[in-house]
Amino acid sequence: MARMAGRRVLLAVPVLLLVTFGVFAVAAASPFDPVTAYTGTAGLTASQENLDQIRANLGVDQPFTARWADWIAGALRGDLGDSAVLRMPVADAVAERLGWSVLLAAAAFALAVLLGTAFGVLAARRPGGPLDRCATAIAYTLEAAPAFWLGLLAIWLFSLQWGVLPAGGLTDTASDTVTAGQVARHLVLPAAVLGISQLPWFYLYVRQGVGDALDEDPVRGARARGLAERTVLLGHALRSGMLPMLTLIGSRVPELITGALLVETVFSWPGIAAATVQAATAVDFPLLAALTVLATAAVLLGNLLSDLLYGLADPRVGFDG
Amino acid sequence: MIELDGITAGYDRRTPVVRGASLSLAPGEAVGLLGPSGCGKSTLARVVALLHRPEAGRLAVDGEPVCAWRHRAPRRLRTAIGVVFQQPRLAADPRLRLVDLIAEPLRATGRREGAARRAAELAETVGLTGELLRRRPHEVSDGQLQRACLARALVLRPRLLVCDEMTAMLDASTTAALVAAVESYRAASGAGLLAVGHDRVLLGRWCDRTAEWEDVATG
Amino acid sequence: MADRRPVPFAAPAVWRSRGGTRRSTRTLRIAASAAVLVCVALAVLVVPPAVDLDQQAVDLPSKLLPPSAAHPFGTDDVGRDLLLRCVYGLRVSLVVGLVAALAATVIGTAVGAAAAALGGWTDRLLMRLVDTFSSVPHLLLGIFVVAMFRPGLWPVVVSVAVTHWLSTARIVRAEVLSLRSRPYIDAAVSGGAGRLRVAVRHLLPGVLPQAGLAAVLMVPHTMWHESALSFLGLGLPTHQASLGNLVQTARGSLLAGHWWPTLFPGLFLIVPTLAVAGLAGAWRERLNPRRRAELTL
Amino acid sequence: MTEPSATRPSTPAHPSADHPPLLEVRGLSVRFRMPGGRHVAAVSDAGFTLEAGQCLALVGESGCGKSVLASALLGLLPANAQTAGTARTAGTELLTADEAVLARTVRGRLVGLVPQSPAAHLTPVRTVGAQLAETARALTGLRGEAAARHAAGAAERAAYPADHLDRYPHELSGGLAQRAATALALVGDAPLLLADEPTTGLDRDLVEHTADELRRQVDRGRALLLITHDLAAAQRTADRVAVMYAGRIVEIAEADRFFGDPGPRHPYARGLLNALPERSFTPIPGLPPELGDLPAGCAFAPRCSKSDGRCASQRPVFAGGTACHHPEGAAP
Repeated sequence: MARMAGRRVLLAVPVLLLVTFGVFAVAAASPFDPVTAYTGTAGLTASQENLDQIRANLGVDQPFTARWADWIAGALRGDLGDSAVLRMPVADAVAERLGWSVLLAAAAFALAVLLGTAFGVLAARRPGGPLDRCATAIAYTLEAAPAFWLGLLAIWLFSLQWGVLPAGGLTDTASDTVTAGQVARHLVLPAAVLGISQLPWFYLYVRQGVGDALDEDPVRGARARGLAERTVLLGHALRSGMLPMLTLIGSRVPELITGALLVETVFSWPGIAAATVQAATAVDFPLLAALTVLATAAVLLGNLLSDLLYGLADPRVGFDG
Repeated sequence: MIELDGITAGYDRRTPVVRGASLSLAPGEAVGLLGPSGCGKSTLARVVALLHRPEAGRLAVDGEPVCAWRHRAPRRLRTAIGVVFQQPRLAADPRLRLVDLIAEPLRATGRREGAARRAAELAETVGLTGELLRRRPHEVSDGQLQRACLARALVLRPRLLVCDEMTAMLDASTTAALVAAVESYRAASGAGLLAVGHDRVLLGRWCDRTAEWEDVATG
Repeated sequence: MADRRPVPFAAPAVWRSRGGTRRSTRTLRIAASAAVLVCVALAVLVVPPAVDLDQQAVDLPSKLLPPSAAHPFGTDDVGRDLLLRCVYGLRVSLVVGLVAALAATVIGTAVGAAAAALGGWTDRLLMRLVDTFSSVPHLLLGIFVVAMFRPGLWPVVVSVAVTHWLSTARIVRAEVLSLRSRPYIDAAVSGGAGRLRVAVRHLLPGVLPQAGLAAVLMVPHTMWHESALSFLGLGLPTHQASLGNLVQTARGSLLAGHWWPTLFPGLFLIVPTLAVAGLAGAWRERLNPRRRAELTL
Repeated sequence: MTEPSATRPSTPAHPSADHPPLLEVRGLSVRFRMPGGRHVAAVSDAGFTLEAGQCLALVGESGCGKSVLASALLGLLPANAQTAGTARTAGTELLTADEAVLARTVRGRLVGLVPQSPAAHLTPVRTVGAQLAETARALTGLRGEAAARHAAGAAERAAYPADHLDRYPHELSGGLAQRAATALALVGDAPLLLADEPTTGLDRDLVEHTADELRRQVDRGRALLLITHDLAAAQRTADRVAVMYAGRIVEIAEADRFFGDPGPRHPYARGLLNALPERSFTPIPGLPPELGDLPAGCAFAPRCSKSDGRCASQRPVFAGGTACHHPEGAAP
């Protein structure tokens, strides 16, 4: 198990290097000019040699591979460059906001997995039954609905119409201290929306997995041995039906981050994902590059987690990584 | 005339499934290869049928050493060896009707005209007639599908037939019918037969001689 | 001793069935999905030329009217009829979705088939590339590409296509690998079939349904992503209003309590997606070799 | 040809009224409702009885409805199946019992199933020992250590090695999986065992080993319904043989008379034996009929050398141990 984790971390290094290289390559190939971004409006009036001077000390005149190498060296030292839009070192920005995003993502993920499994099993028990039909219809609808659209409607319903939950942000406008109670109240809506936008995949995978397992030989053998239907469902159909869902945990992390980008923007949640959107709209390259690498690392972590879980759950699959 | 000398083959270079296998078939001779399941006799059968390149060893067909397998093997040599597999469901293209399944080798080697007629004629000899020929694999039983696969293997008049556990999944009557069809083809064409299986009584009754896996391969 | 008593010929059998029989809604789902898609096609093809709507025409007095007979979907914050804007928005989203999905499917099928056919280190290299690409969240990669190349129709299409060929590549590669190992390919080779004939006659018919299904399911997915980009202000420019843009501009009036400028563009995206999912689901059911009704003796 | 199995202990007396047979099946029919309203008659009018300490082998070509009959007895038929007739064991009517009765009183307790591909009938993600203990808890109500001991006892009775209890199903060899399946069938100490094609896909010596093991359970007083298309396995295990063709039982005979002389009375049964490589190795001409559209009269008529007008039009009644208008020899 540890061996596999170790090998995966080694494997992650080339992937992260490749991603950063790709980021710099795309930046170089694009019409984006770091100098104009850096100087902003002042650059319009500045003389040519001032611009060349800025270009030199920004190190932008070298080929992008050299700038990439510098950026990597800097990253290893913890210096990820400065963010123009947040007007602070990127490393500090990440440290400050990452916690809130992880909190939101974890809450949403737990909601999606728990509800997805529970409803998936109940629906698989009676295929074609009333619960199965309407839950699946809702799942397909939620799968098609964009997360930001769900968020906006949730704000309209829960905040504006019923005034039950706050519309966004981390704390009430009045208070300046961040208390756990307020954060919890503000977390409910975004976590619910992000969770519900991820719920359909888990529900459909568990329903399909358990449904198929109920038709196959292992369950027929369990029933033939005289086990009660509940034991057959939970001890056998669910145990082998859950396997496809475990692989899903890894592959859903990118979609979770995608959802977070949208939900944090709608609910103005002070997470890293909202910062990414601001970086993109303001074309703040250092912040954007760092966040892309961070997201990739999160996805690789997710893949490792799901493979470890799968290795634990299914003895047929070793830990050969 | 087939000669296998020191054949080593497998799906992973480090752990070959067959080591040092040697066997020879005289022209028109029927040899049974008897071995427990999982000993690699199916892999050896695929090597003889020019479908699997061995890591080491020599294979000669009618004295001519074979140095290329699968697509790289010359078409004349490939079509001279017919092969029937154990699982008819996996050995039949699910989209083709049985008559097209049997005629496919004729169409693949450019002999299009009269392919359907020749296929129906050959299907008669294995007991498949009329409406059955227009059905697709999932509409027929294992026994009927295996008869079509046998007819497909015989449609190009091969000089050697390789049967890899052809009747392992079938019941006594269908087994006897398929063996009778093979024997009538061999009587008419003088073709050789390599029958791989784990049923000593069947191979004893069907083949001229039976080779034990221990004597054929060293590991 | 065998039974002596001749068994009386069974009285007309009294048939009892144990499982409850449920009416399959399959045909209902297919009909509904097909109907929706026909309406979408009609709306997108017929309405724009028929009703020459000037996108920029502003009609301030009828600003933010709730849904009514005159304006079934109500009007937006500058008085334009939302139903027409939704149809225009759907047309733009559909174009972007189709082009991106087509590009993604072509790239994915090519990479997947090449990886499976050539095998060896090419396969490993291509799959390493696919794994790397897929470890970056799609929208993030999309945002990055659009941020660099300034928002516009083609950057959006390129960014959505570039991030979506991965799943198709994996599906095609897995399908080709599984088919290639089937004995019926060996039988074709032994029957004298050349490489091309095996590929076209046996492999392609096996792969096309799966690749086609992936392509069909890709369209709603790419439309979803385009709308996300547009909502974040990184998608299409406002004069080429896609559904995402409509929701983004509607955000202001939502906080003032007007729900319809937000609700209907979203529904216009969801309903066609459900229709595509319905048809694709029925098609996948037909493709699934283990059909429920098949008799197992 | 392997000599007929050693002389068996004399089979118990003819089933008299006061001592009802362990399993009595009368007029059992199963049909499947196909899409488009068509019906497929998988089993028609099957009737036989089975005593404790006796083995009845149900033989026939694959696809003749043997496994459907086994599923019907256990109530494991798919949703589109319809049953008729009666199947009674220990006072319980199997065909009309609802799911709850079957799960609580019949399966595992009255009827133990030894499934076809044993490894596939075990849940792949749980060890054999865990599934044995779970079955013991469900059937005997024991808990913890007592349940584990009971499970170990069942494993030992089926000759399953105790040190392999923590193995997973995919790690079992063919023979081990077979013994694990037998152990699971024995946990509830069911008087009637149902073995559905236990020897398919096994090597010849493994087939004989499995057949002998099942025979040992019968000699210990259990009844065994052995469903197989492998006549050699049937010969090693069965006291009586029932032959099934196109969903109908066409002959029931004592094993010695069936495999020895004078041999089976029904032409299909004789043809089935002659097709063995140990005998004349001659196939029965033609193909079995479609269960969806069975011919009128005797289903074997188109392939039977002795068929005449009567065979083609009138369905033979099962009498004197066979259902044929022109049976061989006299009734026993």
